[in-house]
Amino acid sequence: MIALLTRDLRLAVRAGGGFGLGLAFFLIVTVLVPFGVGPETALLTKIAPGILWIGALLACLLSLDRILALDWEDGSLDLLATAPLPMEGIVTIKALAHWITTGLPLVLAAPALGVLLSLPTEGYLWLVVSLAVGTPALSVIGTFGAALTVGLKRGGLLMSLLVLPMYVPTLIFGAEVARRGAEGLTVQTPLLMLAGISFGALALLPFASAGVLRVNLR
Amino acid sequence: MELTVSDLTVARGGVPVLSGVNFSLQDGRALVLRGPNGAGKTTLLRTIAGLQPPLTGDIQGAGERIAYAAHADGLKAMLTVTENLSFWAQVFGTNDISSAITAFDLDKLTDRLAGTLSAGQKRRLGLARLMVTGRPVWVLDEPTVSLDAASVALFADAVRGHLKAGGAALMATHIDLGIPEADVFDVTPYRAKPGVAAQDEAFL
Amino acid sequence: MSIWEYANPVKFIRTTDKILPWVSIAAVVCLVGGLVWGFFFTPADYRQGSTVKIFYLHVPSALMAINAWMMMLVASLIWIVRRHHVSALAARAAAPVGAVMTLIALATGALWGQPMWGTWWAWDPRLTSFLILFLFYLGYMALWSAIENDDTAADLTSILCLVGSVFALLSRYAVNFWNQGLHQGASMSLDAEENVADVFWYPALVCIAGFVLLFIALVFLRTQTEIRARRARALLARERAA
Amino acid sequence: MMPELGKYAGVVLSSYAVSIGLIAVLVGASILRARKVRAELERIEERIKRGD
Repeated sequence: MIALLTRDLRLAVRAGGGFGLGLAFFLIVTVLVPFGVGPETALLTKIAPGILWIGALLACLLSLDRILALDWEDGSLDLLATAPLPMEGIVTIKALAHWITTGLPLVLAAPALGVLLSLPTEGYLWLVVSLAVGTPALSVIGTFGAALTVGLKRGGLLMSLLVLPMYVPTLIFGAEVARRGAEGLTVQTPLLMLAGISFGALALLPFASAGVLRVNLR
Repeated sequence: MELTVSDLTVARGGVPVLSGVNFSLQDGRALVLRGPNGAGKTTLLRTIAGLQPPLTGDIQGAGERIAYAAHADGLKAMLTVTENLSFWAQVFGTNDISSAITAFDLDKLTDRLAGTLSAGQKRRLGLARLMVTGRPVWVLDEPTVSLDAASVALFADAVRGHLKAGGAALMATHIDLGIPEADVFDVTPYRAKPGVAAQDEAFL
Repeated sequence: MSIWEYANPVKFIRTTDKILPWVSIAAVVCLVGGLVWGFFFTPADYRQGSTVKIFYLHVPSALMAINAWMMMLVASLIWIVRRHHVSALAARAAAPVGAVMTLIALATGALWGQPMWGTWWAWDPRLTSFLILFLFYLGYMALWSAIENDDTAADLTSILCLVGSVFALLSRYAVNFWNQGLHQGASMSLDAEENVADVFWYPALVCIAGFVLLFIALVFLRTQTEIRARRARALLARERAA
Repeated sequence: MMPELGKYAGVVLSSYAVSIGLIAVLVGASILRARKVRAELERIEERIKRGD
């Protein structure tokens, strides 16, 4: 398991793509927003938490199809399926590797981008916390989508269609935590819900992902 | 232990391709599957490796004893030869990769990225992976594709060493491997009557 | 004689062939009757004016949008557990019907919202959940049509339906939390008098019956079509193989 | 015959038009496809029967 994780991380570092692409995309989305809505600080302050969450979500979505497709193409997935690792473990590790290469950099970069959008000072802590708690759910749900579409040519668009509606609850609670944090309100309820979604997805979805992956391999 | 396949029917996309297949493979023996293209050798091997369920029949002594090698080597272009091999060694819970490197004459290539290897070298690396799995039954699909004569000889030596150590090998191939002691199993007589997918039968 | 016999494709077609005309007639009678009654012979509400007539379309379609997904969920479970092909095909057949029902509920909701809330679209939790439900329908149908092997498609879509149900439910709670909304409470509570006067209620019941019957008729018809299409493919495959 | 719809006539009528239109499209598409598939299947069955 650890071997698989280190391999995936090493590949992400060497092949570029992994760490860089999602972050660059996040940056571009954040930079484009003021051009779209105008440079008024008050407006940007108000929408900053939501924009940062949507940017993180899209950056996450961008790299989902690489989670399993590369291993599918070069035959590693077949070989892994015959290895003494449970399929549930494989998909969990794959999601974890995706989170470390995509979600974690987003969490760390978010404060810097918050500056660009004039996020109020109180907002930074809860923005980072909400992303740290919520992005694992995005990776796990995305792995399920990737497993569903792994054998398909041009599965990327279909995967977005399948995954995006499932991202709605995470986005709502995540952005709500960030927004309430920025406005100095109490964040307890949405934060608990967000954590619940992350833990629930982490506990249950690997079984579904492993199931569909087995179907797709056969 | 032996690998026993009894009354096996295997299907590709739900359509039976081979049916009533029976054979057993003792430890220390090698079995070469023969048959024309599209006969279902790959499907049979995938079924024995546990990647797809058989339509009917029974496979004994497979499961955790199988090391499977397919057409695709599952190599990562951006990892070195050593890294590729030690990854699989770790996955299968073994440590020693040096004997595999020596056996397939990869010593000079250990620090090269797999992506820069030639097709034959990649194939050798893919086969070296079998040795680090530590599994007794090798299930190989066209193992000698893109290997030159010298490399085929290396491969035959590796298989012979594996058999001597008590392992077994099941291979689908068209060419002569230079392993005269291997038994030959021709799948042609077992080809299933051309039919429809099992999943379609309910609709006929 | 068990209920599972109807999971045999031939038996299913034979049985539904007998039922289908009656269900269709009943659906047409109920729909036309209910809608005509509601449209022409009910008074305008003292508060909502004549917009109350949208009720006869909005509520039944919204109900069926959810019930269709429920039916797909049950059919998917049956496929996963008992692997009856008819069940998987029925789920596939129901999806477009459910999607259209969702679309009707959304459209009538928006049209109703215009005079009531002063805007075509409000991010009201109920409307929003239906929009999300619509996306789930789209994804489900897209996955079905993207996969060539019928059994693989049935397996993957049924798991998607299961997982999607959980997330659809989660979304429902999430949007409720996110925006308290303008929508009136459930107009369908058990003692209907509380919400809707009898004079509006009786034609609405007929309309609901009509939508249910329409759904059943369409699912029967579309499942038959899916079965026939599968049979045609199977026959062609046999011919090619021979 | 037409009931008094008052100032909401537009939205009420368009609700009915949109809903009935959508249902008609759905029913029409279902019936058309049912006919097409049924005819196709009968053609194939006929051909196979003659082939035997």
